[in-house]
Amino acid sequence: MPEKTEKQIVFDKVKDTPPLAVSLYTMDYNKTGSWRNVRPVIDYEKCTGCMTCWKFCPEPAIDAEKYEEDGKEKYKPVIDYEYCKGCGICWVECPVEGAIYTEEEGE
Amino acid sequence: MPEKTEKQIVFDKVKDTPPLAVSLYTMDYNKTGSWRNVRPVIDYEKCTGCMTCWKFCPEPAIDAEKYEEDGKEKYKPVIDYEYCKGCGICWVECPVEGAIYTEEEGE
Amino acid sequence: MKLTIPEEEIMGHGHLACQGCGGALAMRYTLKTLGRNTVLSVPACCWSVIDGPFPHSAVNIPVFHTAFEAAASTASGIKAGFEIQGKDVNVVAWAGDGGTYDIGIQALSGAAERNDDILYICYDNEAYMNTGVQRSGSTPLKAWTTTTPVAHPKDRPKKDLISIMAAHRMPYIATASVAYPEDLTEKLEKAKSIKGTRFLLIFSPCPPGWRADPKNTVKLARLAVETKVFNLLEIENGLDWRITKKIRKPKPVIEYLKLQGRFRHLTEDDVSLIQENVEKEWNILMNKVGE
Amino acid sequence: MKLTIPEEEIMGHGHLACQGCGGALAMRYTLKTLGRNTVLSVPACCWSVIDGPFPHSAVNIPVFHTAFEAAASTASGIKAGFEIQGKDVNVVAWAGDGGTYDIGIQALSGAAERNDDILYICYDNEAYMNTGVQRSGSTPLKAWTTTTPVAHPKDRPKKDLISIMAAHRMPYIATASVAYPEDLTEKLEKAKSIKGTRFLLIFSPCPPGWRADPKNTVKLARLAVETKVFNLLEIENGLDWRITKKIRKPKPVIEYLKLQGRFRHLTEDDVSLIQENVEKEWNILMNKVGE
Amino acid sequence: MRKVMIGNHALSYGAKISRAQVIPAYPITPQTEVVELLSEMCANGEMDAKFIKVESEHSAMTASIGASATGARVFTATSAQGLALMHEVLHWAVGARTPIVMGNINRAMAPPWTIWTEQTDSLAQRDTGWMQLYAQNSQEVLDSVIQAYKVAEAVQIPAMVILAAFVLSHTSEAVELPEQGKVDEFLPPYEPEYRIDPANPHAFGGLTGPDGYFELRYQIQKAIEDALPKWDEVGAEFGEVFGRKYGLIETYKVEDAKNLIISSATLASTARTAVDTLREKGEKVGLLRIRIFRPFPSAQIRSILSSVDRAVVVDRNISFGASGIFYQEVKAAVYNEKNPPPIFGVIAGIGGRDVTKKDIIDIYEDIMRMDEPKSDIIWKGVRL
Amino acid sequence: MRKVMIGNHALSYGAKISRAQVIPAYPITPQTEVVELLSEMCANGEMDAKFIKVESEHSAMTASIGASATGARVFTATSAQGLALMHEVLHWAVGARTPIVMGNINRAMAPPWTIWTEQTDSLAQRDTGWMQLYAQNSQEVLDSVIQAYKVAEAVQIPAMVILAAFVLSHTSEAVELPEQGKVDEFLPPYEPEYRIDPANPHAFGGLTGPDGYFELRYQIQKAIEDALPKWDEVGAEFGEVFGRKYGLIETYKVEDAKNLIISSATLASTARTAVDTLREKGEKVGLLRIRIFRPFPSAQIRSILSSVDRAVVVDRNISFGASGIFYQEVKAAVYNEKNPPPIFGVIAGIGGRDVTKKDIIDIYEDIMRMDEPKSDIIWKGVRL
Amino acid sequence: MVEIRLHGRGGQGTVVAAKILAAATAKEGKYVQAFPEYGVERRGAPVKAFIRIDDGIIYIKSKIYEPDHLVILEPALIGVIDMTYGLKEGGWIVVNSNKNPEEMKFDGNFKIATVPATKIALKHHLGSQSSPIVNTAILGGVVKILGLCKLETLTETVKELVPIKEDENVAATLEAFELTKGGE
Amino acid sequence: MVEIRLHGRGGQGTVVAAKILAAATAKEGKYVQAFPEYGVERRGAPVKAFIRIDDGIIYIKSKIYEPDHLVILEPALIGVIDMTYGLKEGGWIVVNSNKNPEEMKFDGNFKIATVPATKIALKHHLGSQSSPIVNTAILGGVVKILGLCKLETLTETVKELVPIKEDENVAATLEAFELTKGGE
Ligand SMILES: Cc1ncc(C[n+]2csc(CCOP(=O)(O)OP(=O)(O)O)c2C)c(N)n1
Ligand SMILES: Cc1ncc(C[n+]2csc(CCOP(=O)(O)OP(=O)(O)O)c2C)c(N)n1
Ligand code: SF4
Ligand code: SF4
Ligand code: SF4
Ligand code: SF4
Ligand code: SF4
Ligand code: SF4
Ligand SMILES: [Mg+2]
Ligand SMILES: [Mg+2]
Repeated sequence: MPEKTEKQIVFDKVKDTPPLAVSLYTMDYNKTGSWRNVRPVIDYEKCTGCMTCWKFCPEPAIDAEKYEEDGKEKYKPVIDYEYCKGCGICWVECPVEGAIYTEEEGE
Repeated sequence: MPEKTEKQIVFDKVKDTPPLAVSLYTMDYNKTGSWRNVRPVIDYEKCTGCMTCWKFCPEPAIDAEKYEEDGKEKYKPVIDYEYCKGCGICWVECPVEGAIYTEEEGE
Repeated sequence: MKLTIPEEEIMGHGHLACQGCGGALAMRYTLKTLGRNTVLSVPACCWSVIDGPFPHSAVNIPVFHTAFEAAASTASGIKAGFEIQGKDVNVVAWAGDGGTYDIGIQALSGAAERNDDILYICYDNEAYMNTGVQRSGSTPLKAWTTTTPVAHPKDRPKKDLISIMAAHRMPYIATASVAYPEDLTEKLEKAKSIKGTRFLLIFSPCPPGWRADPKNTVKLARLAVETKVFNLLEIENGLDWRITKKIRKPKPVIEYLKLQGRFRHLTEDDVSLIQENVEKEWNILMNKVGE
Repeated sequence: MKLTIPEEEIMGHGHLACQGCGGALAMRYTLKTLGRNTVLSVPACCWSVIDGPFPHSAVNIPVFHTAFEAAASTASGIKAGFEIQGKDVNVVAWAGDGGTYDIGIQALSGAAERNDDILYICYDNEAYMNTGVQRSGSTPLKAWTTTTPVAHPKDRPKKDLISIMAAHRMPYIATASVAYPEDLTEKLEKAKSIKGTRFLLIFSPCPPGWRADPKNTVKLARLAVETKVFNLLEIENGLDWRITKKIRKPKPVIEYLKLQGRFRHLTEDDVSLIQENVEKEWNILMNKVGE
Repeated sequence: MRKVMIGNHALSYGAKISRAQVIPAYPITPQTEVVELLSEMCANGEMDAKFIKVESEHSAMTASIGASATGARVFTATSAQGLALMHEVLHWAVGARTPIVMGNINRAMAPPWTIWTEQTDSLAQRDTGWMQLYAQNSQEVLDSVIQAYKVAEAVQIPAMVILAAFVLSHTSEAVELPEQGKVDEFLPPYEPEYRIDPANPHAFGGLTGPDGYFELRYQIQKAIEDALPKWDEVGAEFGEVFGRKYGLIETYKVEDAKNLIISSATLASTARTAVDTLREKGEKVGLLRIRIFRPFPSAQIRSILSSVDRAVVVDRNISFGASGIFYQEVKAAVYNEKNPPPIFGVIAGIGGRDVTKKDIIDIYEDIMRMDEPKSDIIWKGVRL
Repeated sequence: MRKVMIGNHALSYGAKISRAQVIPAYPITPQTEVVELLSEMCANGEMDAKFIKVESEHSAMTASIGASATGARVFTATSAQGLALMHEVLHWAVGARTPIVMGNINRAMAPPWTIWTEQTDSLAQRDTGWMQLYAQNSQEVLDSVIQAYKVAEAVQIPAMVILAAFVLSHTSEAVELPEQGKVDEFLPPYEPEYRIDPANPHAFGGLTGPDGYFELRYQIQKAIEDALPKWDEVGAEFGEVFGRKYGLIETYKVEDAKNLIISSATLASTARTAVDTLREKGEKVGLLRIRIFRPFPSAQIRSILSSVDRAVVVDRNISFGASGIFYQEVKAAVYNEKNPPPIFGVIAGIGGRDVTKKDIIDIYEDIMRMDEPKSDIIWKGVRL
Repeated sequence: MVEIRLHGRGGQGTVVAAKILAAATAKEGKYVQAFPEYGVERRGAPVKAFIRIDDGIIYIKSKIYEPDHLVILEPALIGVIDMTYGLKEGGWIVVNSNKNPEEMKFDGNFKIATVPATKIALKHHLGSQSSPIVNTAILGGVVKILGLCKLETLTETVKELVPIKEDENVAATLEAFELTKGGE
Repeated sequence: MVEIRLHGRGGQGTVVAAKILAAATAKEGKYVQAFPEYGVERRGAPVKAFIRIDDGIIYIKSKIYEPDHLVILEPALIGVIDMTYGLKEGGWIVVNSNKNPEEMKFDGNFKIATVPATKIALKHHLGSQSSPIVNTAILGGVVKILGLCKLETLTETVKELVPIKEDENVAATLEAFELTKGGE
């Protein structure tokens, strides 16, 4: 399995470079949260856990957190701001008014 | 219009050769009658002048000779043995039994 | 509650797709469904970039980057290589519309004619996006692109690739949309279970290319279906056509068009023409579906 | 008596086609009908040889020999060149089935998508003949070729190119046969009168490639129609299908097959299978024709 | 008129002002701006030309050939993968003697995917018979398109105008746009001896046996040899009309030079600044920029090299299993001279790795410390 | 076992005995017999291989690359137009480090259409990174396929085995078929370090910036340099096992030679008979046949040339605007030597024009009468 | 020769800013180069552009490693990416900010100027609320501070080179010229 | 070295004849080359093939211009094309004919042998009436006259290399060996 890494890997020397361009690491180093202009925030008071936001996030930057409630398995959406690009799909697609609201990223 | 020639043209010198491979002559030099094993012969006694043979000759090696009869324009098929390859289509397609018969080309 | 699509994320984050990329969503769903015993043959397209720079990759399954025109033939080769070594792997050609409708159609047509055992997926964003929005055979009538400027927008309709593929009598063909992941998942499952050449077209909006707001990606994909601009189908053996998402009350196309800058220049007449075409194509389709 | 096809011979004799070449016949008819204000874009195929060696040519109209895969695109370029110089000329791409079904399909598909104003004619002899009889996408099911040896004859049906082209919604598509020159002439006339991309498929038996007697070329072409192995059609705008030669009492396919060495190895079961396919395809066609 | 534009647009304006009539083209980074601007100008009527939006570069080139064979003036542009995809039909354009002018943006070849500059894509076409011109700035790009048509149509051999990806293609510089009227005078309409014409029918390119082919190829070689003086003539005439003179090669401070740096394109441009600095340090160094690579200006290079003690060729390209390509060709050209100087070959800047003035100075100084060229490749900039 | 076969079938048997596993191929004259026999052998079970009947050479090569990347042993074959159509993806096979072995039948490029022999088709691929081997007879063809796999897989660079159209491809000669068991020992199964494998997922060939590309290319160059000794080693080992020894170059009567004829492939074979005749006339002449053209055996050629007074390279190919390609490369390789001999360059046999023993003798005698090489090309056989 | 580096985000018009400035100085007879740090430009992702200005032909064709000055269109990136690398000592940093120059913190010995470019752009409806296009505004500040060309030449060039809203852009440039702080 | 040229028509098996003869002599330890005059082979059209036989490796790879002997499979071509060009003086012409050698006329000083190959081929049902395949028959005559290998070696090779009707072909070869006239 490919390795995760916090920094973009650039091989310093020929001898460290593989003989052909094969990937050895994930893209996790690339914190695309910095691309975000607008930040989605989930209001768990309103959220019904329908997971529509999770379903449609292209990054994926929403985790489906499993938990149990009343003996039933349930899911809760948790936005990963390290990667959320702020596209806005989740707040457009969320069926519950106000369950996701937005904040400007700023200076 | 391209020139007819009795001999295959091969340019003897660079200076005679055009700057690119353009055709300047027809293929008439290529007497494909020599390819023929079997020779079709039209029996004009039987031939009705329907011109089916002319229609289907792939060379073309059957000429449609126009003539007038009873004030009407008619056609007569004439095989050009210089080019007839002896494929046999004409005698297979001729609708009149015996209007085209065959002879072996031989030693 | 049960999740309506597979839970496991095989595609990782940190990838280089734009905000709201439909093509990224399409990949996410595809990998979820096909699983890890899958390899991708990817020609030049946005996904050559999205996946990330050497030595990184976002997808966590083998990706073989190949020449623009060679998604299908490379996949055929990969499959043959696995077969002769006795390995059973899902071999997927993953290409954009340019790599499918235009420069890659020959290799695709060849693979389909031979019925090579590959799944060909085209994520369709209706233009050459990776090179900055030029027209492709998939670009719809009247749309703006950088090579179909507003002074002379696209004068040809979108190529009817599905009918072209159907004429190849492939065992399985389907269309899908990133707005309907459950439908897509089902079709992928089905495609996976069939041997021979299978073809899947995934409608995947591209915010920068369509001059659309990234937040509307799923909305646009849904509107395309709801307006019958893009229909969700399944075709078996090129002959049995079936609609998998029936639209009872289609919305007017303008609802779909007005959210996209690439259609900003349209006149009312243009819109009517497009609406008429949609009706016409729907009737043609109904004929094939036999309804 | 009036001749049933144009009298003037534009194609000259002395050409290098084999005895009884269907492709030569096809060219003869085509030039008769299109006349001298015509140019041909010819990719690699038997006709690259038939026309004769430099500095000779058998056809007496301009022929531009081009790369195997480039009949259509070269024709598009020629047409554009004439147009910008204000010249009105019939520009014809003239290709074999290999150059059309296989290696040339991309350029053809591209031209059709753009609706470039060219007439594309494929003389179909169902294999790569110029290189000595290898299978093409057009080779029929179970046929022998040197790359589909008797131990393993062609395992795929003939590609349904006509439906593929129809899906391109070209203004005009037709099939024709060297056994029906009057029908062919009519279709050529019609094609000539239409603007945009037009496609014509001419069934053209090849005696050496089919292991058939040269004298049976026209007979075989006729039998293909009479057995419904090859149907004479016309399609307008990809949608209106019409049969131009109705066969009331079709003959059994065996009459067609038995005259050809390439089918010599067929078992009775094979023949039944082929017969069944013919019926099946006929029904599919009837569906399209709307009968 | 002076206009700040990227190198790619200089190419487009070059085609426009040369009155290109047919433009079959296909997009590829980093060439897209060339075709976008041209398709815009065709759409809005600024150009009287037919733009064919082909489905691949292969079709771009074959459509170009077809159009050119009718006597139309044809332009296209591409890069790297696109150029390589045309390879078969690049040979075709030469054999068919169609004087197409094509822009190529030098980008390194995949895999791995990359879009940055390197010359291997175009140099790998060196055996197709296309003329090749490596430009060093946007002005030269535009001027060269005009000159390329003039030379290409005179000798009936197609020509490529080549520019470095990004370094030139996407760099904005001020460019003087020549007057249309003057260009029309300089470059009259194209009138070929043989063209596709129903009134005068020929078959083009029919089967040719061993008894005819050789003479046709010989003529291609002669034609491209004729192009050698032609490039200089046309470049001089251009200078007279438009005030900017060009030649097969360009030299800088070679008159009294003992040592020579040889390079091409933007590398040569940067090297010029290195020469200045080295001269300041007291080095007797000069610069030879090879502008036209095909036909190869052997005689010109020989004459410059005859008076120096050593030379170094800096290549942004590689022929695997051999060496840098300019290096190889320069050596071959000079080989049979009496006492030719040792020539060193450096490969630098592969895949768009930047080559700075300091890099060139380092290269020069390293070479001066060596006794003789010990290997066919001296690497510069690779992280060993 | 000894069998009379055409050169094309020697290629097919070479692939068979090397246990090629995937064969994507497309027919073209004069290569068709290669694929016909292979498809026959795949169909009747003589070979355990998958034959993919692709729709073009472009797909033949991309399917080859895909299959090779999974770790399968891959063979294909083509000629001229087909090879040229692969050009983009020939670069690909090298960048992807897929050790495909391909047969190429040297045929002259169109237009005009022609099918006769000339080496420009394959030599125009000299900058793609493929190894190239020019064979002189059918036995060498078969033997070379086996050796090519061994070298290619060791260095992970694809290789072409090249033969002259008709002169070799369609000429029947007696060929010794090696024993399968011995070949299996000589050439063990292919086991690459990286392969497409879902159990160990990698992306192959992803976007690489200027900070990574150079080092990857450097490694390709190093790998192909490693192939130089490897070809000699493998050729020697082959000699031990099968009794026929091969090397990068082959020499004939060079020990005491004052003058040298340099050529390749079947031309070199014919030249050998010319050397015998010239020796009888008292000429101190030797022959150097270049067998491996990529990687170019510069050191080997230098060492032979160091002891002669003059040399002539006979090329059956041309790089328009330059010269014969072997000529160019030989000169470049020898350039920096002390007092290298004058080298003359002759172009002959273009487009399949026959080159006889007498032609070679004439060439030699003409060259001996000249003072020095006055031009880059001396034409032989063109009808001026 | 003056060398300048610009930092912004994909979608903000950073590359166009460089081109406008180059074109404006060229109008006054300078030789110029303007080029992007070419890579994958994605909306929202960090981008760079470069300018060279000189009195004679610029032969150097390599990148700029040690710019004389810095222009920051997107202050949100400060801290996220290293912005001042290579910047020559004593060089100017012209940054889009509502703050006073003294409030901006950069490691190193640089002169700082601030331009409230976002505020100005929003006021003139350039771009959207969430992604304002600040390039023409910031240039007003750049010219004020670095004085590379006359203000009229700049506004003239802005008019020619922006695709839409010429007047609003010119107004933004002029307003920015006024509101720029630093260098007094 | 012996060099032979064969003349026939496309479809008659001329090239195969050359290959069989080469293979047969190779079996007896000779080095051989057999090759067609490559061009466009069409059924019915004239074709040529060539053979070289020697005791050592044959390095020469050019065509044969001055053959030692000639083999004519298709007598109908005599007069239509020039057959004897380049043929060495005193060389044999082995021609398919029912006539006696004396009746055959060729300009030049050659030795002539005739083989009734067509008749023999027809008798053994090799090929069709209108295009009999005469190659295996004529070889019987060639070996009789030129003695390049043993008759058994030839028939063995014929058996191996003809695709169908092995026995009929062998019988034709044997019969031709008997019926060949000339060289007694
Ligand atoms: C032979 C070749 N031509 C052109 C290109 C440039 N190119 C790369 S991606 C691309 C467009 C891809 O369009 P599409 O397939 O629709 O995928 P998208 O980028 O829209 O995802 C182009 C033209 C290339 N890489 N190779
Ligand atoms: C790129 C390329 N590949 C292969 C060939 C060889 N080739 C020439 S003609 C031909 C077959 C043509 O078949 P088809 O188009 O059916 O025409 P036909 O010969 O049957 O008339 C082939 C494979 C070629 N000329 N160019
Ligand atoms: S879509 Fe809205 S309601 Fe549903 S889980 Fe997400 S935030 Fe909660
Ligand atoms: S804004 Fe977009 S990227 Fe961020 S969590 Fe929502 S859907 Fe995902
Ligand atoms: S036999 Fe064939 S070639 Fe001769 S005339 Fe009849 S149809 Fe024509
Ligand atoms: S087909 Fe028969 S009847 Fe008709 S014209 Fe010909 S020979 Fe006469
Ligand atoms: S350009 Fe479009 S398809 Fe490409 S990554 Fe961005 S959003 Fe996705
Ligand atoms: S091989 Fe077939 S198609 Fe080709 S010339 Fe002969 S008969 Fe015609
Ligand atoms: Mg796309
Ligand atoms: Mg065919």
